[in-house]
Amino acid sequence: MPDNPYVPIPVRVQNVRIESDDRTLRTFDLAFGDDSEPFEYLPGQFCQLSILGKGEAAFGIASSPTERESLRFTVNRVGTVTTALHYLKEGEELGLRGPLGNHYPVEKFKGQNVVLVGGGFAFTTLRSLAAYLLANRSDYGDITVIYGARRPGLLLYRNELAEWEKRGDVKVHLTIDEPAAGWDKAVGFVPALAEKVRPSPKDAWAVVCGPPVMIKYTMPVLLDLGFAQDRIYTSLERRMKCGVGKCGRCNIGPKYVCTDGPVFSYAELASLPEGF
Amino acid sequence: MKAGKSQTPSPKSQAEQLRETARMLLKEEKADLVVGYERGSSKRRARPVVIRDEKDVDRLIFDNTCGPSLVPFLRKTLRAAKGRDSKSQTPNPKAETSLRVAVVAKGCDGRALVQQVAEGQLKRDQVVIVGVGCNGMRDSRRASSDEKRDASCERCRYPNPPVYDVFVGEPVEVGTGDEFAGVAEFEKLASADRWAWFERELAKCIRCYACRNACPMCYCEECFVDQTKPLWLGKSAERPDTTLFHLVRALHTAGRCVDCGACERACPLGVRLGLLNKRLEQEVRERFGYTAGLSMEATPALATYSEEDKQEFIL
Amino acid sequence: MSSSLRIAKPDLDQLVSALTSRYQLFGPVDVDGVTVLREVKSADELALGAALDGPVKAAFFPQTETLLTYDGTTSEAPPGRDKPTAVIGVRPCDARSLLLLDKVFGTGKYRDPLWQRRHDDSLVIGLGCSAPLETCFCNSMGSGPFDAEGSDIMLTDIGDAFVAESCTDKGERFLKTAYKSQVQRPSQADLDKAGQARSKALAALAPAADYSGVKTALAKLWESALWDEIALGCLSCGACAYLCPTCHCFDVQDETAPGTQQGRRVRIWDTCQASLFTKEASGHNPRPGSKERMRQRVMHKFSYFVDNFGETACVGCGRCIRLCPADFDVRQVLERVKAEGRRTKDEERGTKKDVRHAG
Amino acid sequence: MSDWEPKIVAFLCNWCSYAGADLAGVSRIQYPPNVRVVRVPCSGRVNPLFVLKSLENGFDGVLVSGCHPGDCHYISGNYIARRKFATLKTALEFIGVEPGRVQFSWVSAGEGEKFAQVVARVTDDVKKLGPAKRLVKTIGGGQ
Repeated sequence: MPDNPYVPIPVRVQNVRIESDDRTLRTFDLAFGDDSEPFEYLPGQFCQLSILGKGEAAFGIASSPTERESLRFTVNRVGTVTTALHYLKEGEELGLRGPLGNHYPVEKFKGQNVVLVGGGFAFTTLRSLAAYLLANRSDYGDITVIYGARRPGLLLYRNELAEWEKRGDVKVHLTIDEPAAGWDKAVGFVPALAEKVRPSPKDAWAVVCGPPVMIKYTMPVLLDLGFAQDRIYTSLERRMKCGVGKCGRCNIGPKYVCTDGPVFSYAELASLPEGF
Repeated sequence: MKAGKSQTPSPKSQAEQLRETARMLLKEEKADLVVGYERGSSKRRARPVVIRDEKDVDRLIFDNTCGPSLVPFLRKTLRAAKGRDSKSQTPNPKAETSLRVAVVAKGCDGRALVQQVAEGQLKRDQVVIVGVGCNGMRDSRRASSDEKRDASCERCRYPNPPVYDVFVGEPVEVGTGDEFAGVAEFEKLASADRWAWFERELAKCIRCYACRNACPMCYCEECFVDQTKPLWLGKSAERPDTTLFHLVRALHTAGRCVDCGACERACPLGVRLGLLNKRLEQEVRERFGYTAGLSMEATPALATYSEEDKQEFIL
Repeated sequence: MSSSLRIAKPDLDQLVSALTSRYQLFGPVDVDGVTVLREVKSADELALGAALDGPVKAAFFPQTETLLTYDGTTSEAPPGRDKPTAVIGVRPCDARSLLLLDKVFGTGKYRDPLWQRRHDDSLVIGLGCSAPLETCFCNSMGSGPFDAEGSDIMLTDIGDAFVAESCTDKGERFLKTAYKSQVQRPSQADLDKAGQARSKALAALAPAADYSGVKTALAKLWESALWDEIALGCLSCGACAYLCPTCHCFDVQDETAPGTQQGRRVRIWDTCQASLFTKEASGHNPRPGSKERMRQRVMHKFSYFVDNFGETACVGCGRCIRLCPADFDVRQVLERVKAEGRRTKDEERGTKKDVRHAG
Repeated sequence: MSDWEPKIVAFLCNWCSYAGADLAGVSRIQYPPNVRVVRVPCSGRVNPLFVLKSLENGFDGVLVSGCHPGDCHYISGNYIARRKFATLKTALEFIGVEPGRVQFSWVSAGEGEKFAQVVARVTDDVKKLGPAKRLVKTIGGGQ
């Protein structure tokens, strides 16, 4: 970060593609410009993407630090800033502030098994984590991905998921909410799939990202399976402005999602009043 | 009671009568709650209070410190009684409540209640209007004298509520003179000087929206300044954003404002907001023959029209 | 070593011009009976002694402040300062508030460059509070009407003059350079008068309340009906937050000149009492009602801030009571929190006893 | 300032005034080019905020034009608008915005000539007033 944490660095859209069949999600690969140095980061961190004149919004980094060439973000079109982002074309410039926040404890995961549970378009930082773990495959034990969306067309990074399925060293379990033509995998909600997959808690860590309702129902499943509270991690979202712990709106109890989070363990959240 | 005024046993004070009335309303179950005033953080201030129990009735007061309009608090109380919409966790404005609330109403507040009913915001049978005659509120700015009254009280011509269920104390004699004299005086200034006056006043505004939130007639579910798509107004506390906010608020309350002065009283920085509202009240009365808060049946002036309306200003 | 001197009131302008030559000076100014903090150039603009209605934070954290300016896709941080900032004539409660804000903006992983630009090398000249108001409770917040914490120099009004005392090295250096030759030392009578002013002020304050149990009590009151109840007496406006000397939450907005790509990104004071504060673009709002927002305000000041910075984010200035349109009284809230805390504690003790009996 | 030309925004109702402007155009009636037209369904659609926002964004004048009384496509939109405009005009002039900055007219679909006259009149009035200053928001560097 530069001396002034409010001033974004310029980045350029290297590649943009429509991510979901309803066109509400777009994935951007951003390249650092001539005036901006690539920065170090770890899976779970986020950035503020900035369209001057429209504002800023926070997005988890979907790329892995092992992918040096660019930064990836997937943007759901909901408000003013995300709409402006959706209008960006290849080669256009935007601003970026980051990396912000903490990250998944990948050091702790070393030599251990990791279970990734994701739902919908909150899969972004899980993709970062999965790519990171796979790039450093020998450092980690079993890797299990449990991921679901409403429809096949709403699953993020479908090509990559297919590649992972082909690799022998990662177990991928996908599900959609309701049966769909051409879908031969699981049908049902993510917590139910997790219950069926029954990942072992032994020497394992779980990372859960998804809509609040999915998290709410997945947590008990993992706890029942025997995952300890401090071995389950999740990433939170709150309305943010500054991203650097000053503007005061993303707090959950005394913790700021932007600087103390966005990654929290279940144990930490359980001790916070607004945690769930 | 001033000494020597009367040797006979002093009649019950307005506050005592008010407490008796409140006690009776609660006891006879004519009201579930009483919204009134209690003594506040100093002897010069009163704060809204919700009395639920006969034993708390003695907290009620009424004097020249009871400035805030109780209507927003009445609305909040009714809203809270409606409970929350389980899904959005926000109060559901469409839900029904059988709660009957007695509300202490000086003249202006009584008019505000009438206007609320006229605008379909309040059901008449949901409120028990406890009317009180009002001699005006002490100047809410830092004036030490109790003699000086708020600007809206000085020009008030409705010290008694036009509609009430119970009246406590004696009606107050209606003031005479031109209530728009202050407006006329201001209009003698040249256009540029009027602009300078408003610029200076609105430079004090910090956009806290106390005026809006204290106003009995500002009840929009979402105020235009809170809308973000589009974002109508910059959020800075600089002009002209502040000016536009106050202008639009004045326009939106034109023909509905009862000149209770709650906005000016609420303003922590003493912005004199009432003058523009008063001018629009005058315009609406003279042009459309409508005065807010007098009839529960009449359609508010800006929600209707007459084919005969003057149109001398239209090319 | 602290030094004191006597400044006759007609000579105050000398102090002010010494200040303005080195600093951008802010002080209390009367605007139609309301006292706000404004930039001042001469002593006769000052309304010394009046309780400041506007907060002193405005000098260091203005309500609207440019974070950056932009043209198209290039942006630029605002230019640095010309002079450091000084404030004069602020009450000790206000002076102390700056220390609390400095914890937020001046410490942590990220420092706030805009705050630092104004706050670094600043000079705070407090004015002992000889007339506490009914709404004042600085003594309940661990301070007092002549508390020097946060002031570099403290003035005491002794009628025809001020006694000026340096409270920090910075204050000492300033007084030395500003009054090189014509220093007038206060006489014993002056010092006695200053002492009297102090005791008079202390006597005027209500006895200090003990709020030490508030934080512990709050921890158990998350789901309490208390919040519903007290929220009923609140209009959910921003007066308290904007006028609070320690409230520091802000919004960030881009403002573009119509028809151009030039504009500025500004930060603007914000209030946790507004529903928009936490409302997300999707429409979801984690704090949907005034109950949740009121709870956030109280928790932030009296619990979270303590967790993060070791102090309560309240200096007892009483603005939020005095200037509240609904006369909402935070002291009453704290008393109720204490009472609720005692009640739940008793209940717990009761339950434990029951358990023991049952066992 | 002699080469200064005012920028004026005109909110024209779809059914009468816009058609009137159109007629002025096809009839090749000359009128000042200072007006930028915003077509609205009805003069009743014109929220006073549109007018204020136009001034804030730097227009020197605003014209709102609808159907003649009795001719409103929506029966009464222009009658309601007439009340709103009367209050708006009063409010603006009371706070010291120069009379003439904001004007109103009724122009029917057949009144191409009148539309041109109205625009000429408004342009002339605004020219005499000079560039708008009051209510205009300038985005400066701030503090």
